[in-house]
Amino acid sequence: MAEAIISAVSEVADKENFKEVKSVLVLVGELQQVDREVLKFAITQLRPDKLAKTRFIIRVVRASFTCKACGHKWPFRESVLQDWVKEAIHFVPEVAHAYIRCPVCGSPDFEISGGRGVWIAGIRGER
Amino acid sequence: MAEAIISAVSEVADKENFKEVKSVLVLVGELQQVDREVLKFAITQLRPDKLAKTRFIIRVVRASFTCKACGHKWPFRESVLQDWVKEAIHFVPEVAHAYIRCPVCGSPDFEISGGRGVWIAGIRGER
Amino acid sequence: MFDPRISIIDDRLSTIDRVIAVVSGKGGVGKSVIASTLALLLAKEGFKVGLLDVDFTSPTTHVVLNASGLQPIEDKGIVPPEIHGIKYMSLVFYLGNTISPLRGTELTNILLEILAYTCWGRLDILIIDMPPGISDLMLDMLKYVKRAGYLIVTTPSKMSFETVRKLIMLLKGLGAQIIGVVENMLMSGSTEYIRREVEALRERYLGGIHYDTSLEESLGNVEELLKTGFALELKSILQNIIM
Amino acid sequence: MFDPRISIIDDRLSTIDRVIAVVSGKGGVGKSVIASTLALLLAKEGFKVGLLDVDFTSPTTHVVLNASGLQPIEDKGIVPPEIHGIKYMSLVFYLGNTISPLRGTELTNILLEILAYTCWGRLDILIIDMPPGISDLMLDMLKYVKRAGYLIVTTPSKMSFETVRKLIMLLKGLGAQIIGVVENMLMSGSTEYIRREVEALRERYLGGIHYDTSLEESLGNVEELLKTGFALELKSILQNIIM
Ligand SMILES: Nc1ncnc2c1ncn2[C@@H]1O[C@H](COP(=O)(O)OP(=O)(O)O)[C@@H](O)[C@H]1O
Ligand SMILES: Nc1ncnc2c1ncn2[C@@H]1O[C@H](COP(=O)(O)OP(=O)(O)O)[C@@H](O)[C@H]1O
Ligand SMILES: [Mg+2]
Ligand SMILES: [Mg+2]
Ligand SMILES: [Mg+2]
Ligand SMILES: [Mg+2]
Ligand code: NI
Ligand code: NI
Ligand SMILES: [Zn+2]
Ligand SMILES: [Zn+2]
Repeated sequence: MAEAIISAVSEVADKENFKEVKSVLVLVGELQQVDREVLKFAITQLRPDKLAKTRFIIRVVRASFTCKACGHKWPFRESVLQDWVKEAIHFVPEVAHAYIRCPVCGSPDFEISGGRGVWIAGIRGER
Repeated sequence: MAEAIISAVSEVADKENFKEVKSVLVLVGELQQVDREVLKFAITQLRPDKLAKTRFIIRVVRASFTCKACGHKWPFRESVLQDWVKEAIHFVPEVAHAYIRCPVCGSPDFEISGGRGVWIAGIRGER
Repeated sequence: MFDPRISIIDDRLSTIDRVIAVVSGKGGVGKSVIASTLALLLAKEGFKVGLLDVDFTSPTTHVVLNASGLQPIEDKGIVPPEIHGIKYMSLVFYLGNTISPLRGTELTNILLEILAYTCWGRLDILIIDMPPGISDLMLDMLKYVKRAGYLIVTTPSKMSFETVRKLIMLLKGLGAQIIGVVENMLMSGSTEYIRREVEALRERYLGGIHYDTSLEESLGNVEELLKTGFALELKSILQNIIM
Repeated sequence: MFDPRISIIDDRLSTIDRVIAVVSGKGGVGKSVIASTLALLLAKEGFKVGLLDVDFTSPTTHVVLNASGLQPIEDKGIVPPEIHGIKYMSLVFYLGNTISPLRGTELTNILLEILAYTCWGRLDILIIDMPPGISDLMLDMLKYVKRAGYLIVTTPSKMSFETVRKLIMLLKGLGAQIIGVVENMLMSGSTEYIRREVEALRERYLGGIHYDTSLEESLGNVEELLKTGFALELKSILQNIIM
């Protein structure tokens, strides 16, 4: 994941002709179950010289589901899940559809309405 | 289509406990190729007593496409299409994917980013 | 924002006594030939029947019925054309021979459009031919056509039942009405494998249909099709269940 | 907002010499047995080969390979487990026997996730087993894996070729690389119908594979599978093309 972030930031920096990238805001979905410190460390290890001074701000976005069958919204509570299920959802959040059902109507037809994926929400730099 | 609108408006009016529905704003996608006057007339003919005094405002929303392969956006120009294709798109706008390609990259993988469907964008009433 | 199509679907379907979706999850098991032939058999028995092909990216029922060149009529909605006594609706009417690759959100839109604007009139039975996969259209059927009963098709293969089992579990979990399971394309003797698996899931095994070498040639020729062993076996299986 | 997965996909696939997607549009034509058996044949010939099952709602290659109980390892990404000399990746590792109905937007997300985080290492060939239908995953392959070559599978049936023709037209229109068409499940003699149709589209007819009654029993037993007439015919068809 750290590679993906660095490669995306470098790409944007090139496109925007940044001499220096000041800071990057990274949003990480809770379902990704990434440890912020570990991710920060990985980025520090892997970044090229060009990003040596960049500040990486990492924010975790809470996960929630919205049922497409009945409209009910509910938050993700990983405490109820078994370890191997957590592990699976950690890798591909969409497999939640195999293990979680809407608490109101029982449907597996829900949307992961937040808390999935990694997004670069902002890049500030100097030209 | 007029039936669908009336049935939806009646449903909302009941839910909201409206004594009287003042006005309804209906957005009609250009791809629907509905004649505004014809639709207005059909609504007038079909509406139940409860909606006798309601003003129906009908607005046509211009159609545009966004390519998912290359990101290009372009407007719908029906003039280039044959009559039977227009007729088909009139019934189900999605069949545009069979006849239209992105003018930049040739992909059929575009989104109808506006101009499809009928939406009730607002209902004003008195309780 | 409020989509008026959704509130009209129940209305549109209210003149139909029974809705039967032919499903599998798996492709190539015979859903489309079974759905089409079932519609033909019902029409011949005097039922008022409709057939809706919902496999929008790869429709095939028009090949079975030889229904090219048909066109629906627009009159306060869409009136499906009649062929061999069946009210028939397919996206092919609007696609011709071109390809329409469609994403899931688009498939949902098309389904809503067709359900909201097709005027079936009085029908005893509407047969819906479903696409393979357990994706948007399956979820949309469960959401928008709650009344549907599901006729499940499998082949004798474990590859096929691997997917069918999952579909059955999904339908059961949601309390959908399962009519039963048809085992299609039996080669020589039945292995009893599918019957046992279906009964273990506490669903109804309806019977088997043999692989019929004369079926392929009869596609598009309805008279011939109804004379095949395939059609006769399908009829005897569903005689007391649907007809 | 910018999705970092997309910019890493080319990187991840850069250690792979050739990507081959087994497609049809139609279901049940043998895509999954062909994709799995091709991977086995290549591994036996000494190629470094990977197999990715992209039929996320109804995966089946694990049945052919008897690959239950495998688990990938997480190490700066996902390292696919090896089975019968194949680096193998399937959503089944995370689903077990449960069902995961998934909408198109979710299928896209899963594909991106797997392409961005799977570490294949050095491979001669990556085989991708595609789902039926011409929907999200087909469009996503065209969008995100531009290098893929397409191996198209059909049966001798016009029902099947009805869909395959449309897929070929789509791929041609986009300038995608078409390896050729395999005709699977020939019953007795070939009808020449498919060969003629394929050549009329100016694509390559690669050859036919007969219906093999011993195939079903061999599924899950790799030694037996490689001895079937099915595997031998597949090998002789693809010998000079892929191997
Ligand atoms: N009982 C049978 N005997 C012979 N061929 C069959 C039989 N059932 C189906 N087929 C053939 O199998 C292929 C797949 O059938 P189809 O109805 O298209 O499946 P699906 O709709 O499930 O994808 C077609 O070529 C069809 O003619
Ligand atoms: N040449 C063949 N002879 C006999 N059975 C076959 C042959 N090819 C495929 N099959 C069987 O047909 C069914 C469908 O094959 P599968 O690979 O699952 O198709 P797809 O992936 O295209 O849906 C399986 O039961 C498979 O074992
Ligand atoms: Mg992940
Ligand atoms: Mg319309
Ligand atoms: Mg079908
Ligand atoms: Mg398959
Ligand atoms: Ni991780
Ligand atoms: Ni109209
Ligand atoms: Zn719900
Ligand atoms: Zn484009």
